[in-house]
Amino acid sequence: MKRIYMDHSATTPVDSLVVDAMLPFFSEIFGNASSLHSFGTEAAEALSLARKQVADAIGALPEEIIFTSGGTESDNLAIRGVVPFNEGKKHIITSVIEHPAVLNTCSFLESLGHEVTYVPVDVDGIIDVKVLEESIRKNTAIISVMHANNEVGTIQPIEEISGIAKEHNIYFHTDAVQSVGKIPVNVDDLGVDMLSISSHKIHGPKGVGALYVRNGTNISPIVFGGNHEKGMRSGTENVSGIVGFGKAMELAAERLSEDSVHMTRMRDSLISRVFDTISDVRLNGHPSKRLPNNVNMSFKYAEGESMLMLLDMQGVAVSTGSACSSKSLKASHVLSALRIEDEFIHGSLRMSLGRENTMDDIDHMVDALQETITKLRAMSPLADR
Amino acid sequence: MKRIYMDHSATTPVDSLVVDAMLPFFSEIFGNASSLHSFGTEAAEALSLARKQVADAIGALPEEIIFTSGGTESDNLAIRGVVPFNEGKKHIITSVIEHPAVLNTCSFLESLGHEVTYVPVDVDGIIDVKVLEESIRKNTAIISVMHANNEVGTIQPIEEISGIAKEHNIYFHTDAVQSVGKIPVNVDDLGVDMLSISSHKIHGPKGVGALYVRNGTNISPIVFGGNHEKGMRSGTENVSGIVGFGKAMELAAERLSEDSVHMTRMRDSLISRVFDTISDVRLNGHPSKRLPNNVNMSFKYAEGESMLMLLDMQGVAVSTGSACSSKSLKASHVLSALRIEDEFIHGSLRMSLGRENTMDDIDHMVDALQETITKLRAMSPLADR
Amino acid sequence: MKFPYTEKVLEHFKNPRNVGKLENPDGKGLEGSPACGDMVAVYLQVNPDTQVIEDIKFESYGCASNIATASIITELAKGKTIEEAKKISWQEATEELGGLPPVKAHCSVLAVEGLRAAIRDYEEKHGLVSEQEPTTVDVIRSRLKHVMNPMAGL
Ligand SMILES: Cc1ncc(COP(=O)(O)O)c(C=O)c1O
Ligand SMILES: Cc1ncc(COP(=O)(O)O)c(C=O)c1O
Ligand code: FES
Ligand code: FES
Repeated sequence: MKRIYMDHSATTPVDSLVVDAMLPFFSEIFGNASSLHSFGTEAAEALSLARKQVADAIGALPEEIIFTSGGTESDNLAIRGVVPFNEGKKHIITSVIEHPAVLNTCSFLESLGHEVTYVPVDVDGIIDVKVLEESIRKNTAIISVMHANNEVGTIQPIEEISGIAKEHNIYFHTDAVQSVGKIPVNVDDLGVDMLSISSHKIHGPKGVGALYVRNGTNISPIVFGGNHEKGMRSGTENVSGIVGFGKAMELAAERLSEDSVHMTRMRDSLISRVFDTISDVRLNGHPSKRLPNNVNMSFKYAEGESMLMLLDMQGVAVSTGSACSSKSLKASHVLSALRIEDEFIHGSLRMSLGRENTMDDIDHMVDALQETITKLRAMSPLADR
Repeated sequence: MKRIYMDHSATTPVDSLVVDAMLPFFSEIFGNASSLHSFGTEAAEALSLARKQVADAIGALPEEIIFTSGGTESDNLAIRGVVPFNEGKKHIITSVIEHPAVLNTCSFLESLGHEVTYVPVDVDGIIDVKVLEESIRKNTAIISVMHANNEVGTIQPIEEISGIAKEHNIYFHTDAVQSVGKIPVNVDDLGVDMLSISSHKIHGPKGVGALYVRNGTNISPIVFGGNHEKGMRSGTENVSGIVGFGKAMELAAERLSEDSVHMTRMRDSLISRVFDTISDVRLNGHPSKRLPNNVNMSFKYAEGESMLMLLDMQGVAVSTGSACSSKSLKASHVLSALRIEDEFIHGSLRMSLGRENTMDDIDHMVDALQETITKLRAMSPLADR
Repeated sequence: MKFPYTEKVLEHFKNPRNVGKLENPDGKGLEGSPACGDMVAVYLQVNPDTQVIEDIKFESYGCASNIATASIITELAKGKTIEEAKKISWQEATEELGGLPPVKAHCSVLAVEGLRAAIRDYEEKHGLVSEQEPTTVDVIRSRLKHVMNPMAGL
């Protein structure tokens, strides 16, 4: 059976060029980058190159890149890192649709006595900028709003928000884990002070990521030890992982326009063909301010986990925001924040595309989806037949 | 030129069996272990196997293993993790010769108002157990003492210390980053509540490690997000890295007796031949309670960085505790704690062996060392000639 | 070979010029750096008529850049008069080597101080100065102050 992977927002296969770049760094160029001998300096040089690749891809300087163990740690570092430098400032602003890496970091800080404003979004998932601006206080330390949402793909007006933050002299962080490689991400154009990236979302290896920290932004570390990464992130550097991440960032930047055109074509074709062939369906998220690779749709009278599993049996991998599938039995906080009716949340599917998907995959997906929906609706007590 | 790597305490080459185990997990079995579809469940199964491999190697249960990004994070998690569960308990006991991952975590906690007792060691590097016991207070939350030291290889009486901790009902953590794969490490025999491991020190990939947490030990996380690792360590799991780590742990356990006999032979031969052929030399650390792969010696009238570089030019990679080479110009805190005279600290070299070293390498090392010391002493204003 | 050093530093480290002692030196200096514990000794042979340094040797107990900076200092000083040699600065020595890592700047200072100590010794022996300031740890520290904090590193 042909297997089709359409869950690129969860993770991506590592590009073969990335694997090739990594391979020498396991058993040949294996030194510890802190070591003084040539095994060490070879490793340190590889890190420098990767740092430049990452920096170049987002218009930053190499010294503004801190390597981390992934997007989650980057988000933690950005938000918790500014807190100690803002003793009196105990207020944080974020949005209701952030990734758990941001939301749970915020609740941790709440448990320590910080105050957090969670700004709402409209039905398409766009943050309410007016409310955001109004919630700024004298003691606001940081604003963190994601560039693009991982579930519905909605792209936020980051330039506008960063402008507001700058006006009020507040640090601004964006989680760009989902946007890198899909839409342009340039730290100056976006006007951000900090920006999170994760390697495994852009065809790089898992377990590595970066936080961009604009020169002059004061943060303190959240992991303590041998003072790697200029003291901002201790722990022996994951050289092979970072090398792969660097290569993946270089490829993401090089292929951005080609990839995004390709993904947009597949995305739009998938959406219109689903609308054409399946009834009682809706598109979740913004119709146009949307990642080129995100299709999030809801099907009435069909439940998410069942759809996902039937699709998987046909070789197609997708994800769902339904309560039945998540390990916590909690429906997606993002779909709820978009005020999508429960019955639609219950039948939501996210199909997230990648550069290796083809139009054939879209055909296959549409067929599989039709079969799945038909089968499930046939046994639903609710469907009008 | 033949290159000989004798800096295995810094990091190790990844074993080819480990690389083979990892390879399918980049581009074939690449799913996110949290995903429900088969790409995800395949990844989750791989994690389960690795968790079992790690647990088995140290006599633990799989559910007692938390995967982290490495030894540094494991140390941070162990010590900072118990603090929130011990509200009134603001006292920590550790030793003066711990790795910076422990020492700097402790200073961070001191900056938050915790109190830390740093127990001294004797001239061989063995912790003063009497002082340790006397420094226990009503509000002691945790004792953290490393199993074996990374610089001088001294092995601590962990069973004795853990017995004391148990008597006083205090959590006990040990950093076993250097001991795993070199001497037996069994969590029950050692009697520890928590134990840190790092993959890249045992021929596994960098950027992955584990914290063993005995069932019933309450800790809270230090990285927040999607509640991976049962909420104890958020962030998409580094599947390929963890698979490699699991394999490396399995190999370390399987090969323990063979490897340690081989390393002990090389170690003892290296030490005795250096003593036989070079004057004004001393062995640092304990003569017998010492890791099988650690040789730390000091040479009068020869400076560490110069030795290291001349050796590197002869293809041999080692490390030094001299102040001139470290990026901070600070001499080794471990050698200082052992009360070694400055002139010996200044000329210290650590030669740490690995399973792939051979007796030929030892021959080569001794020759290179003789040449190096002769050359440097010839230009020293201090050497008696 | 990929150290944080320039080719020239590595070359001088591998093949240091003017290593050794002079039997009956006209001037001799021994300096130590409290920053790292390294030491350098400099020996001078000076033409009493022209004040030209005709021969110079050094010994080093120190890091690679200590050896390289001492080596380059002897090359720079040889053939110069005492007055000219006094003006050789650590920046000049560093530049001559194509630069040093920031954390190693003090090595160059140490080499220059070694040379200057030898010159002071010569001047004192030959009645060219009236008093000599003893080189205490404090004096060295104050000299190093503009380069780094000797105790904490950079
Ligand atoms: C928007 C967003 N932020 C953060 C993360 C966390 O990144 P990582 O999986 O590398 O920890 C993810 C993905 O899981 C994400 O989609
Ligand atoms: C004793 C000890 N603990 C902790 C660490 C840190 O482990 P890692 O390099 O995986 O962060 C090391 C090695 O650097 C070590 O030797
Ligand atoms: S009926 Fe099974 S999770 Fe809802
Ligand atoms: S002279 Fe001490 S580090 Fe160079």
